[in-house]
Amino acid sequence: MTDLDAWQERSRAWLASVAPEFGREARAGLSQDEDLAVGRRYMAAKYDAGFSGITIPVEFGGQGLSPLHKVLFETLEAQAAMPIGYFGVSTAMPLPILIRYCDDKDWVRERIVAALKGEEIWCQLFSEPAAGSDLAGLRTKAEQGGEGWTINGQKLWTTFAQYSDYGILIARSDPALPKHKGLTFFWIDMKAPGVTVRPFRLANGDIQCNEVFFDDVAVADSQRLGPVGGGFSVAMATLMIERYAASDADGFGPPIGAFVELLRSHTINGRPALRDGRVRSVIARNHALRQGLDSIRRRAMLIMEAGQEPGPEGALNKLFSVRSRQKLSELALDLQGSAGLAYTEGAYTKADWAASWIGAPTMRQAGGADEMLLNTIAEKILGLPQDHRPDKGVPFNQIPA
Amino acid sequence: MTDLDAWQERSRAWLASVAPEFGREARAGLSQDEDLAVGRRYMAAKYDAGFSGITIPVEFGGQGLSPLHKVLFETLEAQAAMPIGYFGVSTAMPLPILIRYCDDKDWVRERIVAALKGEEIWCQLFSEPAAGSDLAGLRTKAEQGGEGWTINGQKLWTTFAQYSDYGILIARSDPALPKHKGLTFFWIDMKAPGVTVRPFRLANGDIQCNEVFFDDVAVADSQRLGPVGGGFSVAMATLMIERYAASDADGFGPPIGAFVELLRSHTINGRPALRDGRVRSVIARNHALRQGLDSIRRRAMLIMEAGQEPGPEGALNKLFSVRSRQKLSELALDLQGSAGLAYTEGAYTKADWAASWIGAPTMRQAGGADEMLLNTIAEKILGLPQDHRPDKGVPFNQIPA
Amino acid sequence: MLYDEGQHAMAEETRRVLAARTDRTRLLELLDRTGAWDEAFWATAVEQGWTALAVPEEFGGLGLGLIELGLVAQEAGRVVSGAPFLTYGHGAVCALLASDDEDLLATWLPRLAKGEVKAAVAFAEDDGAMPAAPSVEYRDGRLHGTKGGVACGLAADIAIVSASSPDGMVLALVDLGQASGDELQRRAIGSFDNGRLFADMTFSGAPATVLEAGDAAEEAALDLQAQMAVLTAHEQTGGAEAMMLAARDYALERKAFGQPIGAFQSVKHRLAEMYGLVEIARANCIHAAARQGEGDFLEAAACARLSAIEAYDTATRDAVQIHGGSGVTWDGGLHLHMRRARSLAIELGNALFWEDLLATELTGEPA
Amino acid sequence: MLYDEGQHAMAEETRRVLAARTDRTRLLELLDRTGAWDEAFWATAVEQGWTALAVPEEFGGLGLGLIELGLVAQEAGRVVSGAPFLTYGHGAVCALLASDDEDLLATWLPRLAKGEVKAAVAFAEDDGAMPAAPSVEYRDGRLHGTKGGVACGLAADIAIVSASSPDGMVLALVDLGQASGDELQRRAIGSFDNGRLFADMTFSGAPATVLEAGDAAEEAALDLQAQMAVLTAHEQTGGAEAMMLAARDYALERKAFGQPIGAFQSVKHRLAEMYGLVEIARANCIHAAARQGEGDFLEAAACARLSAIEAYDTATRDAVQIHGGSGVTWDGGLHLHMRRARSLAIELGNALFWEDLLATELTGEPA
Repeated sequence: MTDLDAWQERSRAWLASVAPEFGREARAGLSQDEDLAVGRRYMAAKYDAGFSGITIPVEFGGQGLSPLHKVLFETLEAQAAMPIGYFGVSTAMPLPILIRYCDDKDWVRERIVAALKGEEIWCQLFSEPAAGSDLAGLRTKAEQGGEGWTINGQKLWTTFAQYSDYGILIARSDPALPKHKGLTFFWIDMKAPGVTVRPFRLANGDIQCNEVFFDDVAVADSQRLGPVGGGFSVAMATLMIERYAASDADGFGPPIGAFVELLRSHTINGRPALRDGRVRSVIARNHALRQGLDSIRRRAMLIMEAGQEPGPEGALNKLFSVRSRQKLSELALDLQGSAGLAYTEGAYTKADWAASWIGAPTMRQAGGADEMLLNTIAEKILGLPQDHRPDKGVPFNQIPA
Repeated sequence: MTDLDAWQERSRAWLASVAPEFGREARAGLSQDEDLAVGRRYMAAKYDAGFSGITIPVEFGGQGLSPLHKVLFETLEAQAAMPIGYFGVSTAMPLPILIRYCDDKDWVRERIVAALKGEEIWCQLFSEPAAGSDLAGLRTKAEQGGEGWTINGQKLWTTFAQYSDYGILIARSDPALPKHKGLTFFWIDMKAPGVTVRPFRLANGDIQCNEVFFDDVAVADSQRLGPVGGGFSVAMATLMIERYAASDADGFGPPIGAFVELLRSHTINGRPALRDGRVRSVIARNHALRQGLDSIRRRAMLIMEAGQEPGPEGALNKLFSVRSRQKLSELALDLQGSAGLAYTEGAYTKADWAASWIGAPTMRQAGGADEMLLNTIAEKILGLPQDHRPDKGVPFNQIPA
Repeated sequence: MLYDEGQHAMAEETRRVLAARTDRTRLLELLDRTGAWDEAFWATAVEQGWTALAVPEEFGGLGLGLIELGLVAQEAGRVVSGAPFLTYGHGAVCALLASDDEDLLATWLPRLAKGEVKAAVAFAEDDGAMPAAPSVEYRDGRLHGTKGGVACGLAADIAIVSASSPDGMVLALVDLGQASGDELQRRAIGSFDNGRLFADMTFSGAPATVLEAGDAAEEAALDLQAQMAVLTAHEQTGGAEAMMLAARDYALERKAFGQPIGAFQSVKHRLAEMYGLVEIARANCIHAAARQGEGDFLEAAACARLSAIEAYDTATRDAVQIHGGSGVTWDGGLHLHMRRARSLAIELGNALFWEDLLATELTGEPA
Repeated sequence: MLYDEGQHAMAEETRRVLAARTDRTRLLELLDRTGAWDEAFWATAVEQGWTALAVPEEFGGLGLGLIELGLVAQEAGRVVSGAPFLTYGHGAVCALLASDDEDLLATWLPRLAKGEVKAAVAFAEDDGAMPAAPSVEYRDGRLHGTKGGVACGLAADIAIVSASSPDGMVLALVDLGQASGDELQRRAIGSFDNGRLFADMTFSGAPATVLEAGDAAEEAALDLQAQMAVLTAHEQTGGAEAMMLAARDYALERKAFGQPIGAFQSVKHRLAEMYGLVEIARANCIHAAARQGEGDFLEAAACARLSAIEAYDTATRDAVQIHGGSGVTWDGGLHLHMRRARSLAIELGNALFWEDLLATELTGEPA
């Protein structure tokens, strides 16, 4: 562990050194555009310091280190509340996909370095109005003709598309095949003619998600990623990366310690809140749950360090942690009395109970809804049968809408 | 309400007068056979006093009164813990079915009077090893030939079959029809040749349930109830009666007041248990739940009194009350410390926490498992689609076992 | 208790009127502003006479009670409408009726009945929903101290305030319009549910009239808190039912894997559980409204409040979940219910307050 | 912490041996008797050296610790086997090791290691799992008073007892075989899980040897309670996993409406939730076992205990429900787990005890 310990120390030291410039306090009160600009400067500084693209090979501009190095740095980075939100999708999924499926390696390296430095941003064009949990149901069309492809259709839930230079996209290239077949993967220039991006607002007030319209958008065949009709497995690989990237035993809400500190000065019907059995039960049970999730994560890291595949129990984190966050946040608001009524849009979900509460339902959808996760556990881990799926094996254009 | 008030007063007075002879204290320590004998004497006394067969027409030996009279009497009777368990199935479902479907009215009257007096006992032969929630999947065969029918097969979960003189039975008369069709209803002489009854023990130690085997049992066509192939709707009518009969906001476990009294002398980590926030929460929430169920029941009674059909929310009682009973009983054991370890087989579930705890899972199955009740609410009340049923419309003998 | 025909008709009519006059866009806009309220609702409430429902006839009211007000509250909850004035106006009516000062009654009740006056009720402080010894003090006809998070606080014309005095707790009425800027400060709370008009109210010598003092004040305060809680429970139940039905409709319409998502048992059972919570809350609400003035009213009110909090919280959480991505967009508007479920759960004492109150009623033991 | 190869092999072997030697009929028979225990399990435990696992080598043990004992406990829990002597024997070992009396250690540890001596640990009284001032008193070398519901109480040869004395709390060892019938009475408790050998133990002057006194006794008592709780948590986790897998297998096999009931989402999701609870409990158990002797051991033990109680309770409740009617027959035997889940939840301090203990560790505030 000495190498990793040294890495962790180095990470901690660097993050501490840049915290005054990029940390939460430095950004308080900024508009989203101003905050993004700070974020771009942070990404450039991180690149220069050698903490960008930790698992990306050196020849593509990364550090060529292990997933463990990545987890260690990113845990500290999250604790330090650095402005990385805008680049999370951009640097997580599209880059490994490009490396694997794109032939022009020089171009790929250019893109990766630009993305890691925060100069360019990538988005991920997956979900559609009629295809959320059921990704294979998507309708955006890719028609082949002449030199390349023409894209028509609509994507939804595209995070930070409004700031994106490029995107990776999955589209239906053959509607006559059953729905899991007939999908193909591309990269897209988001500034190309025919691409329209419309940001919309989420329940918590954030403007991060977009509708993206494709109106006869021309795409070269060289922009295709993977074989024609092979898009579903590319997308699945991408989503698996996403699921494991989202691992925080607090569900990206405040930790139990913050709950304890919040209540230290409060009373419940005249008695100190921390002496109330209900509060003690909530503290103890949520702590035990999160400790368990944390032990699972630490064990997985040890297993990865030993060069083996971690167990399937890693899939539990998002499901259990976000539900815990949701109810704990509700209670934290309730217990504060009138102070619990206050709300500041855009507050940090790991430090602000109202932001954590109102954002929790979105987290329960992102990267797989609870119901999908439960199905996956039941089917993939416990070996239970698939649900009834009337659309199985039916050509896509014959499924009743 | 004066007529009903008078009825309630009269019921209360009579029950109080016979409590010393038949009540819980009088029966403490009796074996099941001895207890049954006391029960038969109680039934005879109740018949003589005019409280038997409250909703059964006078011409069949009943009182010809309203469902409201019945509910009022039975609520008091349950509170008084009279020995009625052995006769619950016997007098609830089979008697109305006989009245409706059996042609020999004199014989029916004889049977009803004998059942009401506790001289004869009826059982209900529905469930089978391969047909629990899915009643229509049953396999016991009724083959027509000559004057009557021949029954072969096996029933399971038949309550008090070991004491029964007669039973009502549903069997498959035509396996070539889809599974809901092809069922026919009969009454059976439980002492007939070829009927074998094997009692088995439940998790709580009780011996109430039986396997019943039919080995070439001859049944006259006059014993048929309802048309050939019309058995499913007869069974459904029977089960609906059962569902509404099982209505107690405490789920037939101890009331909240008993929980409060139990804890009055206990401490939790040195503090009076009733001052602990967790205990207070449990008391308050379970009370609120049960008060709600009780209000629903009282409203339904008022509606019935006004001659109208009560709302569908009556279906909630068993689901919510038994779950509440189950968890509350677990907690009651836990909170008693070492006293919570004691157990007496056969104790009364409304007065004994261990008996209530260990019997709760059986109650969650009886008269419709939780999952079936939830499905019924979702489909019948909320209008949601049926689950996928691969067996729908398929001839019974072509469904893969 | 069964609703009679008149009550049924009133509920129908209220629902019809509110459905016609409620505009989600307008409600969404309110979230971004402080100090603004659902004026269309309030105008409707005044026009329909809802403000007069529970005021005695001699003071220009209709002389009805919690049952009728509860019906209106339930319909208001259903459309997440409802400036908070109806509930708190009723609180003020109760507080006034608890006093026997005919002048005061004659001054304020007719104006409350006509909706000319909007009221707030300020009991809560940092130390709880109903502190027995408020930090706000009443001395020589004036109030001193701060009440936090007062609903309606930004728009109310009068406030009913609990305060400590040499005679024990008092319930005092403040004519907010008569107090000078030095005597009264209202600080807006930027909230997740701004239409509730939350404000911290600081009294620096604002003139006040005592309605009740000592034990009578404590009793009156508890009774009017319970009455307001029963109205709020109706509002929560209406909201919960709306969420359940929205999720049901979505589950019938939205398809995944080739069938409506309502055919999946996880969705079906979630909805069936919601139905159960809504009906239990409703039964408790109706019962509580019918027990107004009886010895078990407090207990019945606590049952209504607890089951309504649970129903609304669970229904919003689960309905949003069933809606998938479209449950979390701004324009989809489900967060209107999410926010309202939270603000109503905090106003009037949180679940722990009512658990303790009910447990005390049932066990005789204080917390 | 990752199990090493030796530990993995040990778990496998333990599972194999227990699967071969556990007989459900025998376990069911135990329910109808008091004073009898799972003798085949105990003989196996002695033969396999499980009793010696955590005893220091100098006293004839293997010098291993909670990790290895936990592995055995988990496998014992899986088959609802396990006379309670393993857990409480370890408690006695810990108590002895906390003293520095070499004679005592030399007298008892080798016999505990060989399984010649069965131990009970008697802390609980009416007033809680670990009363700070026990009602049982230690005076002039003898004990007076009653401990209620002592697991192993009917068969133990020695007991570790907490008692009050002029020097504060003491941990005392009683050689039960040496006490006369006047000095010691064991009253069998007819229980729902008779194989745990519950007894009320009344001491009327039974001779006892003090192992620790005062603060050291309180610390030692808490540490050994935590160690036993970690073993019990392993046992509970094993039981929970067995229930989950039984329900999974049943769901794959049992058909309703033309398909395996495991194809219905209500069943699938229930099982997936159970899986989660089991894995979280397991992770906490492994972590706690690895933290033995560290400053955060008590906290880790509480986490393990709480999540294991929840996992076993939920898994039995839900597995029985998934089994439908066959879950509630005597012969089906699922009630063995139901009963064991309850007895293990009550022994060693219920969930509320551990919640409070953990909350105190995390907040610094007592209950």
